[in-house]
Amino acid sequence: MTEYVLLIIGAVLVNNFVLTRFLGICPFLGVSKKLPTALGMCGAVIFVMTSASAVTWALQHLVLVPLGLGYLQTIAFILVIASFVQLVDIAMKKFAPPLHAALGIFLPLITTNCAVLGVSVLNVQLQYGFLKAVVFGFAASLGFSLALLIFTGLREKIDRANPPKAFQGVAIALVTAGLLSLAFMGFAGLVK
Amino acid sequence: MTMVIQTVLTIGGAGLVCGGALALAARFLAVKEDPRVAEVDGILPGANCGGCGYAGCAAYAEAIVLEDAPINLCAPGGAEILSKLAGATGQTAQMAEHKVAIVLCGGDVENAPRKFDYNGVADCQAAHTTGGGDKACPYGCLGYASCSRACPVGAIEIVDGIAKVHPDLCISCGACVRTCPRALIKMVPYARKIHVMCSSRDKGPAVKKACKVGCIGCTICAKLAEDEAIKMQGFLAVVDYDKELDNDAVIEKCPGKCIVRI
Amino acid sequence: MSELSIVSSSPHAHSGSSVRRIMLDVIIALVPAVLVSLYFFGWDAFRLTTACVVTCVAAEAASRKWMGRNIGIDDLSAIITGILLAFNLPPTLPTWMAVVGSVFAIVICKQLFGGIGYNPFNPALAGRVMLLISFPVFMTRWSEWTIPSPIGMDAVTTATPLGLVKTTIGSAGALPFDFTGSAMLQLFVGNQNGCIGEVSAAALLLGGIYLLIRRCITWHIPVAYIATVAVFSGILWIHHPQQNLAPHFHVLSGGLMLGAIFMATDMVTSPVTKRGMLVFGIGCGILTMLIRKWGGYPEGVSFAILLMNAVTPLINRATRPRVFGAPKGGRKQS
Amino acid sequence: MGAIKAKFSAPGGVHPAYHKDLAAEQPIAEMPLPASLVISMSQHLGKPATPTVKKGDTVLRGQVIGEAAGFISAAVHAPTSGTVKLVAPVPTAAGPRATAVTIEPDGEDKWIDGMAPCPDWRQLEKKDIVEKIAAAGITGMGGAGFPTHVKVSPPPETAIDTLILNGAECEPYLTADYRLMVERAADIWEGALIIAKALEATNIYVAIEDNKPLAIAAMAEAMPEQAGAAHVVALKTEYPQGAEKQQIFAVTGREVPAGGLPLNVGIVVENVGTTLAVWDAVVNGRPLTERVTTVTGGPVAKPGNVLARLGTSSADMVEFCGGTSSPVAKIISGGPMMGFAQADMSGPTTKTTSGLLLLGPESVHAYESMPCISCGRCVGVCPMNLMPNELSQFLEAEDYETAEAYNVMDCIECGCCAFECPAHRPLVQHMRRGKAQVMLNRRKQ
Amino acid sequence: MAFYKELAKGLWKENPIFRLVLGMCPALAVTTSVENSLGMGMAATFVLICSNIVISIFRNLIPAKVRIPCFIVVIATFVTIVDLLMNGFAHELHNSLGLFIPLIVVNCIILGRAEAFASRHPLWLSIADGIGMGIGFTLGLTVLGATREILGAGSITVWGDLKWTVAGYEPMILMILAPGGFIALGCLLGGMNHLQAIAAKRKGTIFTPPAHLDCRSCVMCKFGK
Amino acid sequence: MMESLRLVVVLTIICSVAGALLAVVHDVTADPIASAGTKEKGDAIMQVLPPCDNNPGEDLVKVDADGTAWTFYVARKEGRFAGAAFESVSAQGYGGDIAIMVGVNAEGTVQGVQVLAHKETPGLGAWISGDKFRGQFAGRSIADTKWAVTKDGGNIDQITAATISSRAVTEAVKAGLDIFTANTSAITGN
Repeated sequence: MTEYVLLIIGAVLVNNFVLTRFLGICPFLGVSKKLPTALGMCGAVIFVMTSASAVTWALQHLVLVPLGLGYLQTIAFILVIASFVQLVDIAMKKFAPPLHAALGIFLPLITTNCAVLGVSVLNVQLQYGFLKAVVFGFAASLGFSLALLIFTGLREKIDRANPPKAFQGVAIALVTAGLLSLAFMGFAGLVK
Repeated sequence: MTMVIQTVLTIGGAGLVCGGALALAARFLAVKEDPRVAEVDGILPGANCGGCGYAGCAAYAEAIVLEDAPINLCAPGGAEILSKLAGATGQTAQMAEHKVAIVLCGGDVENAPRKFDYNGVADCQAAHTTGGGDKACPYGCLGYASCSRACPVGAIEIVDGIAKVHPDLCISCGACVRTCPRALIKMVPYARKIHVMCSSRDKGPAVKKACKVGCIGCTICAKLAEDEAIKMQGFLAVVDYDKELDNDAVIEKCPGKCIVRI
Repeated sequence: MSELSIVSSSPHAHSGSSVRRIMLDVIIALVPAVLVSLYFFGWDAFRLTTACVVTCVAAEAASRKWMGRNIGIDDLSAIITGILLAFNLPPTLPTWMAVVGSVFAIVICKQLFGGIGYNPFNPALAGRVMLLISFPVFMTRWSEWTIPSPIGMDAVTTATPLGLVKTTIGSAGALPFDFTGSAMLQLFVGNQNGCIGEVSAAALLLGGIYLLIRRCITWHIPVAYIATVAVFSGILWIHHPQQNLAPHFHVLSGGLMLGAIFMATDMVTSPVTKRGMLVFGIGCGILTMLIRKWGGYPEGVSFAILLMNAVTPLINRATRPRVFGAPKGGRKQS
Repeated sequence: MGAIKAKFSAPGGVHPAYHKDLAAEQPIAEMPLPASLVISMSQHLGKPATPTVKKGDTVLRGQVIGEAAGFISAAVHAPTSGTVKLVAPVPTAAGPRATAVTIEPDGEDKWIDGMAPCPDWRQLEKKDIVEKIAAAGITGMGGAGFPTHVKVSPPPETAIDTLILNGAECEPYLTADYRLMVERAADIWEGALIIAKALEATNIYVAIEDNKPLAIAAMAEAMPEQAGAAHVVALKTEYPQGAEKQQIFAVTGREVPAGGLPLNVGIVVENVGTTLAVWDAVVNGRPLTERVTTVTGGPVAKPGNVLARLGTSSADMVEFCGGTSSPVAKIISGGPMMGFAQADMSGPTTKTTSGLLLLGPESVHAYESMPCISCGRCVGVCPMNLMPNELSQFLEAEDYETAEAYNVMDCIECGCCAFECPAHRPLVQHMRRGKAQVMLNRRKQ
Repeated sequence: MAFYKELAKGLWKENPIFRLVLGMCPALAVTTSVENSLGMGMAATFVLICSNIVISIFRNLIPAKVRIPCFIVVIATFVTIVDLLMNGFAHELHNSLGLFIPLIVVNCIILGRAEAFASRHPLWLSIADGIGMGIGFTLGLTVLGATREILGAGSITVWGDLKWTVAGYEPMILMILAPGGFIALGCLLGGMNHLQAIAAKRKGTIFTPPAHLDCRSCVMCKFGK
Repeated sequence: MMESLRLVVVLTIICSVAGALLAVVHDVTADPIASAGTKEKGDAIMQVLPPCDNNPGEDLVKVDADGTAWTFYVARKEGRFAGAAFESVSAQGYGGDIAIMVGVNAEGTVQGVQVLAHKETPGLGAWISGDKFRGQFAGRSIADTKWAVTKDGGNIDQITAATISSRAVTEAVKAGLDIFTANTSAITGN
């Protein structure tokens, strides 16, 4: 139990996917303009990263490893993740329209987000078992969501700020993300 | 060799499964969107300036495809986008006449006195509703740069207390026209260079009191201009931009010095 | 009338408060702590404080000039940033590092966002954390403590009490501290090692009271912050007195007083509603203890406040007051 | 009979310097007819009246010169007899231009044969009272100028049980209502009974800030015996106790729903001046042609409370009060918290001109506004519990949707936020602009 | 001529990092040293050129509907090839780039160029575009990497032992840590914007800094559509 | 329907071709990758061991201690035991696990220490890879050294401001040495 708690704390706070691992920067910068949008994105990311962890773990350990085809990891993962998300998108539209209305537009956006592929590859690199892989996927997406929500709050403030012309837009957003990352350094050492 | 075969089978199989699954799933889901909308949207420049009168480029794209809206409304896109749109929609269209915005007021700090010291939000709308605006002339440009801020391309600059549009930078989106609380900004053909730089509808004496370069309604220019290219609207001379006007006499003879060539 | 009358929107009366006056009050409130730092650290305190203040003001002026804005250093906020940054530095720090920290604080954390009011993070804290991460060796090198320490630190005189805890727990057993009244009194007046401005709880409290009287701060953030730390550490202490410090020790040591009174209450980066302030203070307290107890750094105040700065917009959003006349319980949501 | 203390207290509020001593002890003085009167057709909230006279017409006092132009509108009457000199737009106190009729008095001040006096108003039907009020062109005289006949004829399904007479006069400097209460307490009470009859209200409260003991005493003294449910309520002295919603809460503990009206909680609030005008109209049959205005401020030589004809220019009133004795930096129609600054002293008195305030350079604050430093003081003092800091920033960024979601429309423009703001931000102006823009956007949809 | 034009645009006019603001993840993650930046840049350039070539050649054979999945497969193939080659022949570098080699697959630049350029232009121009964009990307990474390494480690490592150290400099470790990445990129971007604004002013045009990532050339979300 | 079929077919073909290509590349790079991996460890082993004439990477002695398997790479010179290297991991690092390779000579004193993998803070804990810190282990034996950092009263000089990393390495070295000492006979083969 402690192991999993530490895993979650580690992935959410200490090695935050966005702020220390630099995964998923594009949606982090792109979908942080308005809180409701960011919330939808968080839901979609949590769902996709958790289930992608499960799916790719199965792919790796039930197909690729037994066949000795570990080097096909990248291509197989990306194909399967992309198709999986697409299928979920289609199925959700059909069977759960309200859910699709809330999360649907974000699903294709994160199909091939590097955080999703990243968590799958990391699961393999860190040699996690199935449950650990799924928990890690979930925790990583929680970390992403936490960073995204905090950043969205900041972004709404910064969008009303008055930076010099050259720093308007992405530049000041990056500096803010840097300061946020600086604050997150405080969690260093929280989990060994 | 076994390795190669295994690899091909695995990845090929993955492709087959994924492709098959997607194809099957796609069959459940009839594509509702008109693909042409996406295509047209892709052609449009994505500036979302609203100059076409629709809420952003996507809305305009939808209007073009579904409502047969004219394709020549995108001013920022220019001829290049127009030809692409023509190719995509099969419509043939001429570019709408190139129009640019102009601020019809010449009452800069030199010429138009203020009636009080305004202390508040530096915004024309706010100034206009606080004591009626600090300019003595109730029609003149307040110079608080609301239009300049509204301009998506930074083509408006405040010079000596009044707004000036750079005609070459203007993309004729009309954002400034909608913003000006005193309705001073007009879209005029780029080719027309002579303007009456005043919008005051007051009578001569009142104008004179409020501004040194106001139109006092003397009608001299209206008489001089051929083809009624300048008409009187009440006490204000107004250029009819549909007509050719290239007559330096109107500029020289204007007693208010409010007709200029830009 | 020869001159034009002034027209502005209502109201035409004003309470007379001004940003400059608030900043001046904060500076006045910092004076006791400055004096204490000069007493305990002497030349080093003077050197660092001067370096930080001068650099901050100069950096503010220079960056504003570069951006083509009015210089605007007369709001005095850069001076406060300088003093607070200096307060968060160890006395042995080379001057040039203090200068680097000040430039970072003012230019990157403040002026890039547009200057006063727009910075999402407390500049002094961000500058301090930047230095801590960039130059960890220098930022954790404390001066040789000359005045005999009454709190059982004689064995290792070059560490802060909290730093000592970090390195002691896990290797030794019980903590080498004395929690008796007289030792606590020493801690209270500031006879301990640490950053130059954080040592004396007494001087900081004095400043805090002045700020409260002048209405520059409200009690919510400091009280919530300190109480949370006390409760959190109290629970740990009761649970495991051998492995944990007593709550009053936690409250009096490290940068907690400085943080709770002067840094967490920074208006620009803390919530505006009373409820939000309480949430902010409690959050700071929990994070501080989390980092002090389990984190890699001995002291967590700076990080805790920075992290809460980051969530301040969200807190503001979540604690919007109920509009007068709106149905009770439910807020009108956006 | 004494006053009862207010039980509740609305959120927020500030304590500006009151400066009421300048004019408080000056009895109401009637002003002689000026040389010219400019009567605006837009002296009330709602549609401006339609002028019914033209240049050259001769008019009698009390003659209708502007007809109500719709349901929410009010008639305008000639304040004296004379000749119409001009019908043309002039700037109003708030800024925008509106049609005004200029009358040159003939000096005879002859009344028209209009409404009949009706001392025996108790015999009147509800609707007759409303008709008389409408015919007299009475509007709220506290500042907003809402047509009174609309207020006293609530929709039939709304039961009104309480009438509150607003005598708080929380605006600094102003003493007109105070003088009225001290000098005309009995008439005000009678006016209140007339309105209460029209409303079928059973309770009448007179709400007065506790820094006006004389007014409280006078109103308590004159309290009618027969109305068992009449009370004088002493409010805590705090701005804005005179704001309708806040006053209702302070007096009765009822909260007017956001975006709603007092009648939603069964209450109507009337200014004491309005009440007196109702008495004058119903009992004496005289339309609203004059009002009491406080002329005050440092530069005014002899500050006082002036009974002036509608249309009297500020300059004339200041002249009547001895002119100015020191430089004037700001001319304000109304009080310092919610009044409108004027470019010059040409502006005419209207039904809503509760004061004319001149400020010298020493008390005028022309500051450069700074960025918001999020001190939160505006949030603390906002009587509507809004967040002016956030709102002003949304509005600066022209984000009207978010501003609307943050309830900008509930702002009552009382000015507490801007009064407190250490960064000297023009918060009220932002709100005003925001409200206008939101209304505009709503109308577009 | 067209060849050079396509080649040159990636360097500055459409520099992927500073103008299009694409490929942020590797730009932040691997730029802790010049060596890593160069390695990442070259790996990405290789994939970019190869995928541009293949896609340009087969652009008329791939049905429009499945083009995105096909592009991804092609790109993933070349990424795997780079991964394998680097693992075998530049093991150290492979170790330090780690996770970010497989992640080249989802780098917007590559798929973006495939979709926006290679699938619409002949082979020759596509190669030019690939080279230009690749070098532009490498350049961007290297500038960022050099900044961070000099400030954060006081050295410049080009390859293995080919390394210069700034003597007597106390490095700001922050710069090679995560926050330093964000801050350095933000400041560099701001600096570049400033230069461009000056250049634009000289030419009499207007420069607006990128307000968001240039999603227009990223077509990830069109997968399967 | 045709459209869908085409989708499936094209995707399958492309995948197959890609697969074939990859298989070939993999075939070509398999050996270099494998040798690069072993070489890394092999280099570390050789660096911490005294000169020898066998291949320690293949001369393994496995020892089981408290359920943990330790592998000792034995170096021999002219057939005689010259030293042994072992990999030791500490979970007490600041950023996570620290893996080190320790070499012991025939006398049982430390020959050398190499850091294989760590996630310590660059510029701080990362200095455990530096010669200055690693170098001080050489020549120490289990008996003549107090195996703790100076701050804890031991003989190992910690890296300034990185006590935790230093402590972790020290503990890892000691843990391995303990195992080595306890199993000397099995490892040396005497």
